[in-house]
Amino acid sequence: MAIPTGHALATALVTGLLLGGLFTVTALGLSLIFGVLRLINLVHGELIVLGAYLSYILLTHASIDPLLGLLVIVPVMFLIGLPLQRILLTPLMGKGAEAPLLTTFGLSIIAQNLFILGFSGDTQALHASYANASLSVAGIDVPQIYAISFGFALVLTAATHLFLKRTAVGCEIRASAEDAGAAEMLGVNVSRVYSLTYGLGAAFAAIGGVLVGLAFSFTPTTGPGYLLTGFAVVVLGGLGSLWGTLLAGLLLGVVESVGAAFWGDGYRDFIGLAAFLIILAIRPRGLFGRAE
Amino acid sequence: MRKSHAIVASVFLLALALVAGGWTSARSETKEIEIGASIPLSGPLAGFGSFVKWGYQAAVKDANAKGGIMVGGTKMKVKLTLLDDKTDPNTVASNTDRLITKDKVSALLGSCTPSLVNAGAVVADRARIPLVTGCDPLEAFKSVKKWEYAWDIFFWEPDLASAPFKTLKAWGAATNKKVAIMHDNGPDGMVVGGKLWPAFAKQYGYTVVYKASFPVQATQFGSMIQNAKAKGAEIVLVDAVTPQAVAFVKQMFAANFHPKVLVIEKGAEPVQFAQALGKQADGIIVGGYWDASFPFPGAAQLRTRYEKETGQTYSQHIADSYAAAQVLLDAIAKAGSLDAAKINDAISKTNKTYVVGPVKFDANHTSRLPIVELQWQGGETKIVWPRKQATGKLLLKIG
Amino acid sequence: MHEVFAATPARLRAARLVSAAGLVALAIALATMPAFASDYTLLVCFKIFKYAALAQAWNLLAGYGGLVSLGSAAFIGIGAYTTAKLTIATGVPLIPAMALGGVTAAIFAALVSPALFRLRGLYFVIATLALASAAQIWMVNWNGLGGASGLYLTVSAPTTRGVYYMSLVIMAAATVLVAGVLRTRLGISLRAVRDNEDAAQEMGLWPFRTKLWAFGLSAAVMGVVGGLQAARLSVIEPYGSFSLQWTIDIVNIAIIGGLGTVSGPLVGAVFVVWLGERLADYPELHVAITGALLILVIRFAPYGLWGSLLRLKGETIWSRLRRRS
Amino acid sequence: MSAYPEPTGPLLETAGLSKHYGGVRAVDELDLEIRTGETLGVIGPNGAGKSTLIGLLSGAIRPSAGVIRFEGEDVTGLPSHRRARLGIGRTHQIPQPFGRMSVLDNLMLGRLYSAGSGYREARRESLGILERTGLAPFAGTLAGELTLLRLKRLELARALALRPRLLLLDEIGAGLVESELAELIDLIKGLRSEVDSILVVEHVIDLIRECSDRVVVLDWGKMLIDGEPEEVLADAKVTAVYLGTGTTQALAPARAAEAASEPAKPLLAARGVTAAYGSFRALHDVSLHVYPGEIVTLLGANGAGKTTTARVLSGMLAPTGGEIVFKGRRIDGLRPHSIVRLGVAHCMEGRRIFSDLTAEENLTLAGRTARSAAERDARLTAVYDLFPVLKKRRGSPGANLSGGQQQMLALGRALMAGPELVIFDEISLGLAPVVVDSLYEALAELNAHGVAMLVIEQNVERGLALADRAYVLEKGVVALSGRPDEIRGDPRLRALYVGEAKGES
Repeated sequence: MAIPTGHALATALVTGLLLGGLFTVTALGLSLIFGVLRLINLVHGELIVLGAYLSYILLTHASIDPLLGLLVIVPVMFLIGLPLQRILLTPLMGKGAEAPLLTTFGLSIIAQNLFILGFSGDTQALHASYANASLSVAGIDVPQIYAISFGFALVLTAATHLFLKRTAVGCEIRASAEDAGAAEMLGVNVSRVYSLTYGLGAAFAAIGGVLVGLAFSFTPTTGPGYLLTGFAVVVLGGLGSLWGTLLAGLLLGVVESVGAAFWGDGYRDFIGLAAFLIILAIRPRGLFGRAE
Repeated sequence: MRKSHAIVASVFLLALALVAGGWTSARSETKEIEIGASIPLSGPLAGFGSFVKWGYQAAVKDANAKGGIMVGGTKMKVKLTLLDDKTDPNTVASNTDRLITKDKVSALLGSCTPSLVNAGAVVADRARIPLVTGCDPLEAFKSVKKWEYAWDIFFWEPDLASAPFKTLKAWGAATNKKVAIMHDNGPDGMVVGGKLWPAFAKQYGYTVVYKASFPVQATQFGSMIQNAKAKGAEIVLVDAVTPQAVAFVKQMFAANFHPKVLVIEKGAEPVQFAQALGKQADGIIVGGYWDASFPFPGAAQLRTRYEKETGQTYSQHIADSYAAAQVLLDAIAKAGSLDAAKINDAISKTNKTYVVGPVKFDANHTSRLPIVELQWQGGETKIVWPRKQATGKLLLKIG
Repeated sequence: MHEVFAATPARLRAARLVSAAGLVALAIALATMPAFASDYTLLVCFKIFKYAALAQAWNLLAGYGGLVSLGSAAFIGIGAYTTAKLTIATGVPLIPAMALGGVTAAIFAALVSPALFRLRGLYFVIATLALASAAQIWMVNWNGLGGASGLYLTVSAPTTRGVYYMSLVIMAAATVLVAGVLRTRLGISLRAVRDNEDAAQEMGLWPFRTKLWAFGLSAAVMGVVGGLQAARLSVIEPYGSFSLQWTIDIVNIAIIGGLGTVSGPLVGAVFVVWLGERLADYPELHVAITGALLILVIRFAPYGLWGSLLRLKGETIWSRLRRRS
Repeated sequence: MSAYPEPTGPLLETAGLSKHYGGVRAVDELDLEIRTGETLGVIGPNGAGKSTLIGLLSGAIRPSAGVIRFEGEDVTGLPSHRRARLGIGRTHQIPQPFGRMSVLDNLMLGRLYSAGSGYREARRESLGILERTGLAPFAGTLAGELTLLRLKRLELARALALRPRLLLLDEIGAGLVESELAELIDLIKGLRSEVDSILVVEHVIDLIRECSDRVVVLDWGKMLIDGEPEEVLADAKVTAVYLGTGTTQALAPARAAEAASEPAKPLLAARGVTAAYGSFRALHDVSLHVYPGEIVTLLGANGAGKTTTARVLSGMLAPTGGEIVFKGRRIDGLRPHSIVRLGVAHCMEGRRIFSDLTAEENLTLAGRTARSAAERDARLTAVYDLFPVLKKRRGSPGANLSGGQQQMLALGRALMAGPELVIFDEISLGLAPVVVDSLYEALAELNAHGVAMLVIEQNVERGLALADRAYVLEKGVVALSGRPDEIRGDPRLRALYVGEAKGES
């Protein structure tokens, strides 16, 4: 373990915070689905990767800028998510937590295999001017793309919050999340709400995927890694608590980066997971989760 | 419960019988030379797998095109069985078991990367079935055990590790001689980055100002890059697989760190690396053991053939896999028999120049491939060392 | 469905007879198999036994205890490394080393359980997954046990027959263990906690203790299997020993076979391994096919292939009994 | 009574025992003592805190304040398994079986732990208990497959398996037929020899009268009366608490009169409806009609099938037989959200307010069925006019509303659907009489605007006072039906509620 310099520490803090934004974005969809459908969506990682591949296709074949491409990708992923939930998961609702869980698990296995068939096992990355550029703030250099991701995290969280709080559909979603039976009783078509939510989750995953593709790189098997980080964020944030997800994401980013500054990047993920397990052991419902 | 025991007892018995019957009957009695390999067709290393697969198949095709191989007076076609090991060493082992016991292969070809190759080689060595492989750096291969039936054709880590310094020396490159070393802690990474680079740096009069290691799944290198930058290193030596290599470079530039020399072993070699980074790949150096421009028989043709058949850009892994398969097939031909011991003996006597260069095994069952230093220039690699082979000049600028 | 048979002594006696006969036949067949079966068959059986034992252990946890854990890889890895290190460093013979591997895994389970058992349902599932990958990352980075390069076992690897018999014994032991546990206080407590933890506590059992036993026992079995695997491979490193692939295979087998029955995991192992061997010739697709199969089973045979079958039988016999009473 | 041994000092006592849920005080400063050798009956209306009390004593619920002493020893901090081992056994009002275990194994647990018997021994003893509780034939059955009544038996058997010193019985008598009830009473009396003390929470007054040495009446989590069974049951306050006599009957006669001329075509008609939970048949061949603008009340003891009827009519539970027609259209088999769109709203038992949503959001959500925004706003203002307090608290989350306000909100939600028929399920549950009065005035007002209603009430008088017609359910079958005055006079009605106690009140 090495004691880092003040500057290094400051850098670690800032980068960590911004990186946390990326974590949040990759976790948001998971959180939404977890909160409303009470479902651990094990295929989330593959949805992220799929988003990245779609953007890659747009970029290489139509040279559409990845962020611009989101305008196409988000709706597309939404439309992919809808039937996925309706056809495969709806029949399993109310059959305990395991059945849908394992179904999504099976889906992720299939998806990974198909990615390899479709895109080969090669490493891909999305490049754009801002992907590798740096941003200097007070002598601290941080990746621009991290800053962009951070922005996305704030905007998406706020937007989702408003959507849930201000719109009629959002109201239906919150109602279904709390008491599906009662909601149905008041004329809410809960199964529609569910597939809608799942579609949203998929769309968010895609956004995360594009950012990941820009910031790092991706292969057909990149998904599970982000799934796990996503879990950590969602659970720390507390079941279905939107702001909790944001805060937890940022927290995780900072903890990992600062930890890495001390013990080296090798232990980055370990530190993250360890922190996750410890916090969970102390607060079984996550940092911001209220008891059910 | 007890009743269900009874039921299951019978079912289990039935199933096993079926299993046994089903498989023992599956033995092939045809007049073919059975060889096989377990390679990563899914999982993180599927990228390598696709090249290795092509290399092995190409060599077998060639042999069969010539009507097969003379064994015991009759020409026999070669049958190659490939199994997917999901990039999981446990699966490599059980696949190898399967190839040996079910497909009754006379010889085996290796997987890719030390952890996978070694897992299979151990099984083959134990079963006394010859296995020829590439894609496993010699030290990593030797360190496992004293091999009897496993053979490795690849580069020798010290060659790779010393190449950057030799290159700089050869071009008289002017740097502040401050070196930062960052390597993954995979078997080969530990050897090249962990042991050899520091040693050679010393030997060639460089000072290592920073050294760090990271796991193979890591995606963020921020703090390492910051340190290297802070220590004012002009020469950065990295050993990482492609996904990390790409992420590493992005983060390096994003952190505004532009050293004079950037060497990324392993990861910077395949063309996808350059595709993923575009112009920013320019100037990045990587050690290579093969390039289509090598003065060896069939080198250029192999490249064009690969790119014609697959429509993708080649990687050096097509060469060592192709050569490994050729070495094996030649040995079988020389042995003129399918007897494992005879084939193994023939392999040991291999002494011929293949598409990767001269192959001759030493006491450790390893044959060393010459290393060249490649530099990405305008989307393709140029040989910058040894100078007599050079196809381009060394650039001291990254991105 | 055994409860059904408990109702009529006559049936019970009959059942005992049949089962005894069946088990004896099975035992003889398995014991003598190496005499007539090919090496390949033996190795496939090794695979089947190995996974059957693992699935059996997982079944005790998830099927009877309702503790769905995705952390199996950690315990297998720990078993593997303990066995390896012991044989290399202290020259302990293989078998005791494997046993100690199991013990170490159980101890590890005991150490983490206070934290884990505070979590219920989904939280528990995720925490176990995180635990496993944390363990792997640690082993990769920490050079105390060879880091990512791993270890090479000096002890001579067991022969094909060797692993066949060892795995057979382990599977038999695991099965007997689970079947036995179900007849003890622990077995009942476990199922009670699964069905209704709070009510169980009001019946005077302390859920934590019950879960701990199940967790420890299953960890021990997994540890022993890990040890055997290490011996078989001779080279172990974190990516293989702590591979998520273990967890995936175990879950597949247990679910496809059927949770909450002693027979399910065995049948599941036979079926999945058999399928794997059949599909091995189509390397490009076999992973996807397994996934699709999993989805189909969950959808159409919620109690697993074997579980659903048993259930069917159970229902009919049960309804007959009901009519009589 | 005198046949029993004279009760001595307290086996268990509570001091200042309280449990608060948010604002609601389920149990409030309760000082209770259970003497050794006695059987203590606890009665009180729903929501009086009876089940909470049992939860507190068994350790399932942590108290907000107060102490619990068992044999003079403070057990307040002990987890439930420790208390069970000390000899406190309980049953649950809603059975909590180990569903995927055999009935026998359900009992084994208790023997193995608190009694510490060996396995075989435990098995024998458990079978013995099954014999006595009449569950022997089902020893091998999966508990999950038992009918509700047998599950209640299992609850008792399982508690006995602990060989408890103190037995806490939570409404095990509900929904039993006379013969079964007599059986149960004998069983409980028989237990006195082996159990030190018994606490019986019951609605079935016969059981209380027969079994208990002392009766305590709870209301609002406080002790109302404490004394000899006969005198307590004779007490006017008790009858009031149960039958709600003395409440306004102003509009009853008027309505009865106008109800004489019934329009020919029913708004809602259920014919021969049967429904089941698993293998338990909850409704059997139930037929009822509601005519336009009519108020029909549905009465019956706990577990008689009132709520099930409501669930079936509103589509939450698919009937297993019969047909349901609303405005000439079959609605059985439709999903709730489509039924509500047709004009049948259901104000569910237990309010089911969305605690995250504000009061107004709760309402507007329900108003989604409106064809236009204008229509929705009109309904909203209507609801606000009906319950001005809701308008005041429109912005605050459902969780922060008082019980009464929540119930108003639940009513309002039902109305937001713009229904022609509303099903009200136990809207007076756990509410202060004054609040209930105001709610009922609201109902009357609504009806004046032509909304037909099916009102489920456990408070008979309230129900009858409001209604044009009434149906009385007994064990899933319509036992009585007719005009309120007819019903009110019918002796069978009181028999259903307070058994033979009718004489006194």
